[in-house]
Amino acid sequence: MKRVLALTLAILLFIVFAMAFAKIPFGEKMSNYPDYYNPIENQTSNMSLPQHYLTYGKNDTGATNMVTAVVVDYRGFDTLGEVTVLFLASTGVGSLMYVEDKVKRKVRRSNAVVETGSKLLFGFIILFGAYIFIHGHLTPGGGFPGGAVIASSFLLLYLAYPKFHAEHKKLNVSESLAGLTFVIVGLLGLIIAGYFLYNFLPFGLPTYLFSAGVIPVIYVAIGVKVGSELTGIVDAMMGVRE
Amino acid sequence: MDLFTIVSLILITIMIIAAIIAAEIKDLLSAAIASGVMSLVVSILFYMLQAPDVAITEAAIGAALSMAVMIFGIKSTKRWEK
Amino acid sequence: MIPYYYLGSISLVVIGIYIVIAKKNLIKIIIGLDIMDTGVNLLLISVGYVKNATAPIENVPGPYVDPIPQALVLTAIVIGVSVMALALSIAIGIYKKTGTLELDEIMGVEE
Amino acid sequence: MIRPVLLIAFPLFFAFLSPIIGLWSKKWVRYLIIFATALNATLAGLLLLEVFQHPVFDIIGGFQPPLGIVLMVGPLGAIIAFIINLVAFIISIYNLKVEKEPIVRYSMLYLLLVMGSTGMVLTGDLFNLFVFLEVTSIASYSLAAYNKDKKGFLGAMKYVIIGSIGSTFVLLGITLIYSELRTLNMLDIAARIGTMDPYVKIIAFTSLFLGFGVEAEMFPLNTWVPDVYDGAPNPISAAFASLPAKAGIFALARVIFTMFSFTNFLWFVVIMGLLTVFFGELIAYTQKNLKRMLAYSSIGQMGMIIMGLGIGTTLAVEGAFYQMIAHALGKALLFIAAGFLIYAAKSDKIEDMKGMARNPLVGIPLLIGALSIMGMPPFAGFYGKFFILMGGFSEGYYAIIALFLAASIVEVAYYARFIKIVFEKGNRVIRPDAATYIPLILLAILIVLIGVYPKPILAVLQHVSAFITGGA
Repeated sequence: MKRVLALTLAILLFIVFAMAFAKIPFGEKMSNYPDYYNPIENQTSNMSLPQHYLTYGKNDTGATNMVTAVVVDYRGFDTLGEVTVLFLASTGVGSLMYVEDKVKRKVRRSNAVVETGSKLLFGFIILFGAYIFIHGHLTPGGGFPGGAVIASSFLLLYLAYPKFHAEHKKLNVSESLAGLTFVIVGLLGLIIAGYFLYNFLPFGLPTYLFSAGVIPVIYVAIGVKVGSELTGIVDAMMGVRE
Repeated sequence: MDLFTIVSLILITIMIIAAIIAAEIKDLLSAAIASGVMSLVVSILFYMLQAPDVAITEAAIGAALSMAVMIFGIKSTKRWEK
Repeated sequence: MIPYYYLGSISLVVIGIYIVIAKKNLIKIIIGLDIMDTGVNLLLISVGYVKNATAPIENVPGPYVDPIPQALVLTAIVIGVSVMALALSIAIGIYKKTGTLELDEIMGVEE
Repeated sequence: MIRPVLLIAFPLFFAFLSPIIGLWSKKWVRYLIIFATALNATLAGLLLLEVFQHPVFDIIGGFQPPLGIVLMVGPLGAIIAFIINLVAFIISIYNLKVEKEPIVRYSMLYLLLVMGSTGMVLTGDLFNLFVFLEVTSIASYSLAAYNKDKKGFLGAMKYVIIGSIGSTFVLLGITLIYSELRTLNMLDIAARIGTMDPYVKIIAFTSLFLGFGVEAEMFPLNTWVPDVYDGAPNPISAAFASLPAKAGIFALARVIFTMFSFTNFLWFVVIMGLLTVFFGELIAYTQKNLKRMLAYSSIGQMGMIIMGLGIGTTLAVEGAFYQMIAHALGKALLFIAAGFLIYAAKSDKIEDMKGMARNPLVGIPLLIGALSIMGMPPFAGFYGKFFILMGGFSEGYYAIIALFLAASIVEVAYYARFIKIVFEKGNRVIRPDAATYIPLILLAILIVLIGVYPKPILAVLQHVSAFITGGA
């Protein structure tokens, strides 16, 4: 009965949304997009929002990867919120998985090949993660996937060494410091230029590593933060086993 | 039909089949893996739609890590759905 | 004619909603939420696609696709995984208290 | 000059700082949270004074909207932000009662819940609203399960499921709007909403309305409410009624009035509100568990607010906003009192609480709060209900007004029953400690103050309501 009801509802929703999206063209040229309107200056622009980003983005932010420019600079406030969401998730998982006395983990065995292999790989994976988030403003990638890669290196250690346990205090401190860096960079922008999260450092030459002002700084902070938070989540999840 | 359309159609079909498997299979571990496969296919679709940043993120976070977390969750609870 | 990308992603959303409503197993429901999220993300990216365009990175020649949906989806993916991890830890908590993950059985179990 | 962004930056700063301080002392973290919320409330108060002259736009990152994100604070947003932060400060004193570990994480989650709710009120960008909605709801999910018992976990699970469906709908609505208009700024959307395809517009509106309806406790998306309020720690139940719920309904108001200036669609909102009122009040009447009764009553009150927004005349909207303020204060008070009563009676059944409120430090605030929620004249709750009624009357919604009155009578009936029980002669009276009675007295003073001297708030609300409903 419940299945039939759910199926009917699902099909209904499908039709409703399919009809709505049928009116939206796929792969349309950007010149057909509507022009944006600035509500503060009360004037209509002569181009659409994405066109503005693509035309002036390099001058506005100094980044070559426009997605990064949007994520960290134009919509940096969203990213701050997103980092907060992940922080909340790791805090929440930690508080829900909290047990008063120390957890006894069942010691599993893994073989020597896995142990040696993961020892070798661990460093490389961390390096790769760091590469991804340091070059976020130049190439695809950035803080989030970089952090996830770093977390996956810890995941490997968890799988290879049954007794491995990331120290919570260190994780907490690194994620707090990274978060504080993000907020302080934002507040510095407010103090220096009058806008929160203003990109106050010099842009440098495009396509060089030290360019795009505060974007690499923020992306490194995000990378460290995401890495330690995801590790914390994995750790809390592993800690459940008794 | 050009190559883009054909490959897209194939991938979208795989994606939907993976989602339906994840919905209907009783073994939760297989369901989690099916949803991981779906995420992986979606990340290829992201790449085809010219969103490499999103593709990397989806592959690293959406497919790999969330599947790992899900599998830990299943391991500390029950594997079979009633 | 609705573009097939839209159809595919709306189907994902709808399959997710179906799982969440019809299934009684908590882990299954969480998988459903994950599928739902992925569907919306794909929808958002396909809305920003431009035919014969490339990724918005300066080194490659244009025309480029719309960068905004990509930025939004980056945020949405991270939010999705956060919600999923939290939901899983709540489900594990329920399992520890009641010994089951089936919604109709949980209601009958006393602590 | 107060920058609205500070209301978000400071809590974030303190939340990120508290794990480091927690390494030294857990007690310090709790005082830090009280300090942070007090600072926020002060800033919000100063912002309120400033916004009276002209609305404040805070451009973030130095990019003009819609390129960058902008915080958009009018008088109404400032009032709601102020009330949210003030109640958050008062509840943070009551938080000292929470003993359960891990207390540092609890404090961080609470602070970020406040931050998320404030952000939802201040932001002027649709996607940013979604992000803050998620911040608020993820903080709520973990706090709802914080007791780590079956009740708490089940409530939180329901909340996660419904909340995730809601946020998926919000994201679908955003996708539809973005794909037609290619913008995310609310004022930009409002300016060009007419160019949207009518069908797409209606679907986008419904999606956003349903999505934010989850936080606003709207029928039929409110089945999580009683379980969550019942299972959460006491301060958190109090906080839920006044922080995320108010932020959610403010977001709803933004969607209805700022973005889609729908006037031919308001009957839908009224019907949803009326259903919510009836669902809440009728079930509340049958409840024997105190916190569940208050939760259902909260649903009923939120329904009244939604109704007031939907009637759409200047007076009714004014009443709805006033009701929002009165409800935030009154429900926070009642939930804190409920926490004390449950602690004193060692049971959450109303019938076990005979005479538990006979200590004047609890009894008098409790009475004031209950009378205010019932809508009795000298207290804050009166004007809200009265204006909604008058607004509906002038629009000729006679049938709806009759039903509204019937629901109010039901509400008065069960609160009267509750009051009668807790003031009956019981066996013993327990003295509350300072962390309980200070918040109670502060909230009671505010309720009386706003009730007896409503002029300044009413003046602002009238101005704002006239502006957003387009009436004179």
